[in-house]
Amino acid sequence: MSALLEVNNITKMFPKVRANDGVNLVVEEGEIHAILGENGAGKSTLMNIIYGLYRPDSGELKFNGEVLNLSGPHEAIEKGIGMVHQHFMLIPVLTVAENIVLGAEPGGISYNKKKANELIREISRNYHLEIDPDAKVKDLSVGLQQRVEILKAFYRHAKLLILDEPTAMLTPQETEELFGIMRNLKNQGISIIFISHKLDEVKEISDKVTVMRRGKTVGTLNTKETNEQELANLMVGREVVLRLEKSEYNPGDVVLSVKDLTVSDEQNIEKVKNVSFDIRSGEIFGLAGIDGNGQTELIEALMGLRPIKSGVIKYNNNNIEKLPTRERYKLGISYIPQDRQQEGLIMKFSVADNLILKEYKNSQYSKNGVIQYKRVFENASKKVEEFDIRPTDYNLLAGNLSGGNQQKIILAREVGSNPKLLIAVQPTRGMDVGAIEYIHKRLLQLRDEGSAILLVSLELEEIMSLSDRIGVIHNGVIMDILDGKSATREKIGLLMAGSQIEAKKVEV
Amino acid sequence: MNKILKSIYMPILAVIIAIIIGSIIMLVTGFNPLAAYASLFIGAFGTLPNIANTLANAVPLIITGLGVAIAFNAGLFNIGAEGQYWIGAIVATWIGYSFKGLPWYIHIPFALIGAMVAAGLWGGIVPGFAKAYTGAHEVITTMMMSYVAIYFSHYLLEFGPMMEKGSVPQSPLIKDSAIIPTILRNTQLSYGIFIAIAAALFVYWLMYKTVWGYEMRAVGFNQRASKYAGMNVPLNIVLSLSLSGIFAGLAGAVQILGVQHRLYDSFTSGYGYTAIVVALLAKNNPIGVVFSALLFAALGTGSQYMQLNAQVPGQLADVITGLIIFFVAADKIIEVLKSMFKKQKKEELAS
Amino acid sequence: GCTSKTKQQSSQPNSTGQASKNKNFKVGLVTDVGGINDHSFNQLAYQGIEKAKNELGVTVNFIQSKQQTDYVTNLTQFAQQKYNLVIAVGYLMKDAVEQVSKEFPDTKFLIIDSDITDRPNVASATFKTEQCGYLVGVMAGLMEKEKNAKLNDQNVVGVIGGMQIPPVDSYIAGFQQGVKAVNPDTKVLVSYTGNFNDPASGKQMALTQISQGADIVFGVAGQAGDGVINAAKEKNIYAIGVDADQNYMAPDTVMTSALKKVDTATFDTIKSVLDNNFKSGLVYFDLANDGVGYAKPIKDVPQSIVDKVDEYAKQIKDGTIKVSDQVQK
Amino acid sequence: MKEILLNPQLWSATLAMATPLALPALGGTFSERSGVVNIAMEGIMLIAAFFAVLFAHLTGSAWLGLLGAIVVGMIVAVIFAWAAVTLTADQVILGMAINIFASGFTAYLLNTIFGFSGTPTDTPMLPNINIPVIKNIPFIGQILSGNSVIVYLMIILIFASNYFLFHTNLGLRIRAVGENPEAAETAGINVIKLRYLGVALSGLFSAIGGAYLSIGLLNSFSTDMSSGRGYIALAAMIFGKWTPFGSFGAALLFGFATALSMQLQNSAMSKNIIMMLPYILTVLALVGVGGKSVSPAADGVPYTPKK
Ligand SMILES: Nc1ncnc2c1ncn2[C@@H]1O[C@H](COP(=O)(O)OP(=O)(O)OP(=O)(O)O)[C@@H](O)[C@H]1O
Ligand SMILES: Nc1ncnc2c1ncn2[C@@H]1O[C@H](COP(=O)(O)OP(=O)(O)OP(=O)(O)O)[C@@H](O)[C@H]1O
Ligand SMILES: [Mg+2]
Ligand SMILES: [Mg+2]
Repeated sequence: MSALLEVNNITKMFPKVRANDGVNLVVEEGEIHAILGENGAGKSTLMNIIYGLYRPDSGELKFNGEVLNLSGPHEAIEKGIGMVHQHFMLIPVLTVAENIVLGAEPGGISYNKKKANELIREISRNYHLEIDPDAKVKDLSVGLQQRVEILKAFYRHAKLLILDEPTAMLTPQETEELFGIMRNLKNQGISIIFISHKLDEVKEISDKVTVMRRGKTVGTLNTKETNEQELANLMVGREVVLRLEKSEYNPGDVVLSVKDLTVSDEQNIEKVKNVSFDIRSGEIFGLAGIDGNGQTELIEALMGLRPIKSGVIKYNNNNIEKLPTRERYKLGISYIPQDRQQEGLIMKFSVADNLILKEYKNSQYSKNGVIQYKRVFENASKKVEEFDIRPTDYNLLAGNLSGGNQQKIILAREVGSNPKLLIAVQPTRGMDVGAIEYIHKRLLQLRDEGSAILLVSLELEEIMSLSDRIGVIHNGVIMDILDGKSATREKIGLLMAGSQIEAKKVEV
Repeated sequence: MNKILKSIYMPILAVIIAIIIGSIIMLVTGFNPLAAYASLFIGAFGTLPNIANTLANAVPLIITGLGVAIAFNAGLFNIGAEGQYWIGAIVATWIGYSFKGLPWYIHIPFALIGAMVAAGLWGGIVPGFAKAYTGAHEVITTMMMSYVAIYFSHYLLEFGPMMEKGSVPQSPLIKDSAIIPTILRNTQLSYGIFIAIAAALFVYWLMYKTVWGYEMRAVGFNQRASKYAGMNVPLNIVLSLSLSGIFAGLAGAVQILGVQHRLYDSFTSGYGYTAIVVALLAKNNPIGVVFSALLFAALGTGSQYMQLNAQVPGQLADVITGLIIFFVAADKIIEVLKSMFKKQKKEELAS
Repeated sequence: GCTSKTKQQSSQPNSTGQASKNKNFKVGLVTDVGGINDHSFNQLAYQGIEKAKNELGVTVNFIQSKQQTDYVTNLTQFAQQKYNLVIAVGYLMKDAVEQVSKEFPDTKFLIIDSDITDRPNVASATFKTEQCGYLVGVMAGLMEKEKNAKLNDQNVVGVIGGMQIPPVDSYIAGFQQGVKAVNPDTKVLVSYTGNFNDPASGKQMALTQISQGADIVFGVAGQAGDGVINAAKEKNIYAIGVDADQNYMAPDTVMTSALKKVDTATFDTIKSVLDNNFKSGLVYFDLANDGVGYAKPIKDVPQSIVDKVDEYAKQIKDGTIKVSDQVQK
Repeated sequence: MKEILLNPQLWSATLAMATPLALPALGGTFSERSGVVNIAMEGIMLIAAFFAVLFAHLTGSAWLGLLGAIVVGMIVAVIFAWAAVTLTADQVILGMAINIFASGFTAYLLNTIFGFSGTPTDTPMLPNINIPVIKNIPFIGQILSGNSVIVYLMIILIFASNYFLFHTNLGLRIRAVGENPEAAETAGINVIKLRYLGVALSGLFSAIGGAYLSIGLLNSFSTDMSSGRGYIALAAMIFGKWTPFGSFGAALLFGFATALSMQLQNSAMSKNIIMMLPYILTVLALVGVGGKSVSPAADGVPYTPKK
């Protein structure tokens, strides 16, 4: 095998940060090369340099032995470099086909829709990535959007495929499918750079692992010769606790009781059908399911963000289904929404302002309608320290923090207010192991203090390691509620896929 | 510190570039740019009365600019402040002349508040509710309502209910008790300037220190997250468009009570449109609005004086004004020039 | 002949004491927001002061106001700089002139289209444009009875105003009365464009009236009136110009124009101040003193009609006919 | 009422008044689809209106006048694009600045070049076109035939624009750039170039609209003769949801209301109340039709390519 890509001593400065600091990397032909590193270690920056989106300050790239001097992504694409970005680079109002062929459309002046759709069907057949070319991207689930991103790279015949955290939003099944594709590609001699925060995935799929820390490459290992603990420690620079210690399950009174809840979406299609479950204080109730099976509608209904069709929602034995969202917050409910940038934060507000996004009207922070900024800042400096939000300057705009730190703002706000009920949707999405460790610790702590927690996650691993009970949702119906200790990955997986009978068999 | 310095010297350099281009135009067209700029400056700031007139011209721009800035802060483009200004002016005039025997401390606030309420409803009811509940774009509704307001004023004045008996389409003079007195004789500067400054401070306080401002800004930046945080998004849209109208209406009222003392029949005041630039140039910061309004007012008074004393035609004054605004907005040109200059220097060194 | 003589005079400043004295005589003109290109009174006032510069050798200067609040400031600037006569164009400046003239009693002011009477240093030029409107109305009414290629057999004429304001409505009122006086059955269509600066809407307004049968249209709408004339030309009917003789715009179409001699008024007032016989208060410009009138009609208008019009003019001059300035609804 | 609706002039005035709105609205569609809010269309129309007359007068050909107007209009548009796209300046401020500039500049040139009596009366006009068969159909012929050549050009341009924007590769790219410039760049598209293109097209269409006013409908220029059409076109474009047909529809609605208010002038109602009609009708239609107008996601947001 020979080196397809050589990264020599690349340095990239951003105002205030040295994002890449003398990075070296060699990717061989036909290998899957994983990159690991904490949030902000410089992985995406490096990939963007390879893809021609950023110009390095110094250092050199070699591709196929030839020095690359990229002036933009179009040149990288020409050379055969493809990239699936960490944050989707899709245009929601355009169709799948339009998104995929954009910039390299088939045909002459006119957009040849037939040809484009044909080409896409062909690729999606070849790689077993089913997709409707005429669907609008905005109507697709995240998983399918991810698929579009990958198809975009295939369409351009990449010889080197960069996948920047492609699995962060995939279900286990989808991840498995993706791995199948990756192996297939590898067999065809295509090289893949794979970025993930999930050590098990790295272990499963990659041939080599390069670990980055603070803009530097710390080392490259053969995957076979290492283990998850070693990788985690290398990446964080300290001993990381991968297995969580969980205290005894000690449930109290019912805090949230949902009965026969039915919710429709904007098109008046029932997305949640007659759902019932209870959550008690001191318990974590995990809701497992494939994305798009009614989780969003269920949660939004619980929070008063979406009208319900029928059913009852009781909180501490009081009906709350008619209460506006704010009133529900006032009762001591907290909520970590799925999309931190669109739903959880005002990106152009400061960290301090974001930390009071739900409580600014409370007497604690405002008097006669005037916000008491002294208290707001006191709260901010306390939370910044307690939740280790970096940088510590709470006057910075939330948008200027990294995704991980943005998540910590939300966490500080929602967990820090000691809620009686916390609804957490994908609280660790895209976070590094160190950060996940911290968030999990906080959730367990909250449970031990007697809060009830509804944890919605697409990641089985997370659900299984945290939950005391697990509800599995499929097509708007709770298929079953399992005991957290005895539930197996296999069984949950089958329920998620909608197969109750198969699941029963596993039990026996 | 460096940032502050940069935020000052960039616009100044940009103005200088505009001045140079303006000079070229004047030289080509046969005018003396030195004399022209000198009189532009003297006209704006040269004498006490001129300063007073500049301040007086700034008053309606500050207050209308605040109105536009409030809407921008809430993520809404109120392009119809002009019409809200007219509604305010109409109501203030009506209250000003139809109530007799009120003491000034009742009459003036009465007129101001009446104007604000009417203009607030004008901006809030149709554009606000339409936006909040049907999604009708506020650029269309505010613009259309603005034309309606202007024709409404024509209707009132041109042989309509507000026309003064006699032959000219203008309203009666407001009563003395409704007049905001002039500060400096022979100028148009009234105590309205204090209302303008107080308004700026108030809006700053409102937008940055109160829960209402917090909510409006949150909704302006991200409606979805605001909804998720439990805020009433439609209410905030109505509220901010109303508030925007309230200030535009206040501007109309202050102008009537402090300067015009009656309503004239005219096609536009132009303040509503200039206010958009005033607000944007101030990056929608209420305090910044005061300064960018002053810039525009100075250009206005200065260019009148420039016509008189440098014989530069009024239209050329508009050309210069346009250029100055253009380059103040495009102040990155300084960086472009700097890098060009550096490059050249490097090349010189190399050769 | 007279013109060339005075020109010579002013070009030789040393030849007489008169010219150099006049050179120190300063006249300032403040336009209203319509500006100097308004094809209307601002422009005519400007032409008046230009004429005074050329013929009387006086020094002239002008400012175009950008907004209403500029009026006081601009008038004050001239007064402070010791201009002998300051001319304010338009009734919108009434309050401003009243205020400034009080502060500067030594400066003389002339305001066009207004009625300030109580100031010793202010003259108000008032134009009886209903009279010239009446005459062109008479001409239109009589033409309707004619038969020629441009005239249809419907008895309809139209008038298009800019805004519903007195200087416009007086023309319209006179026109209505003039038409009715000679041809009571004629339908007079009255429309307004709502502005003075949009010739496109002026044209469509005229086309609308033409579609309703009008074959003579009278535009009283500043620049918007350009569109009226254009429409008349396109549809091969007649137009009537306003303020100045607008025949040059469409020689076969503009059959006459109603004249409002603002230029004469300003020129005469400058002269009167120079000659020390400035008269304050209302100064009427009417048919009697040739302050208003109508432009020489084109040859499509038979001499008999012109004679008839002149007869009416005489009756107005001697007071037999009184023309109202109120538009009939 | 029936009489009014059956008057062909109502409908030809509708078309005539819609044209100078539809053209800049179409231009604005291109500019905003590429992500640039172009308020300068008002000023570009005015400048183009002036230069159309100037070139038509100088060359004696209305067609060269139109061409000159287009060239000048596009130059102004490109200057705007340079400041808005390359220098990432605030697009609305720039637009307003250009409008102030245009108003003064054209008035100044009008005076210095032509003097106070206005532009020459022998300035050639663009021709009106009679359509052979249609012109003989009663009523319809009076409306659809005999309009200015620009009216027909506009109709062609609407179809062409719709095709270009929604059925060509370049159109797809322009839309992509206005929705998500970063995504477009990662797909290998040159965002800056396409934004220049979008703005230049808005200059082109606005310029044709301006020329229509001065040498299509008339043969003269007068100060501020665009009288706010660039702004109303902006509203029409939004009403039309940033599509060529929608923009045209909104312009027609507005043109119809204007034409109707002209016809109604002879009623007893106050003229000023009648003149509110186009504006009130627009608001009512908008609220009645409902439906949000969702702007291109990156509309008005300057984009700095990564470095
Ligand atoms: N556009 C930018 N401007 C300024 N600084 C940046 C920019 N992009 C990245 N950085 C800086 O570079 C550092 C590296 O960021 P990068 O996105 O490469 O991290 P990462 O390793 O991909 O993290 P994650 O695992 O969270 O995706 C960040 O901490 C940040 O401070
Ligand atoms: N416009 C900007 N100006 C300054 N810094 C920026 C800007 N955009 C991004 N950054 C910096 O880029 C860094 C990385 O941003 P990004 O959203 O890629 O975070 P990330 O570390 O990749 O997070 P995540 O774990 O969610 O992927 C942040 O630390 C932020 O400070
Ligand atoms: Mg990253
Ligand atoms: Mg007839």
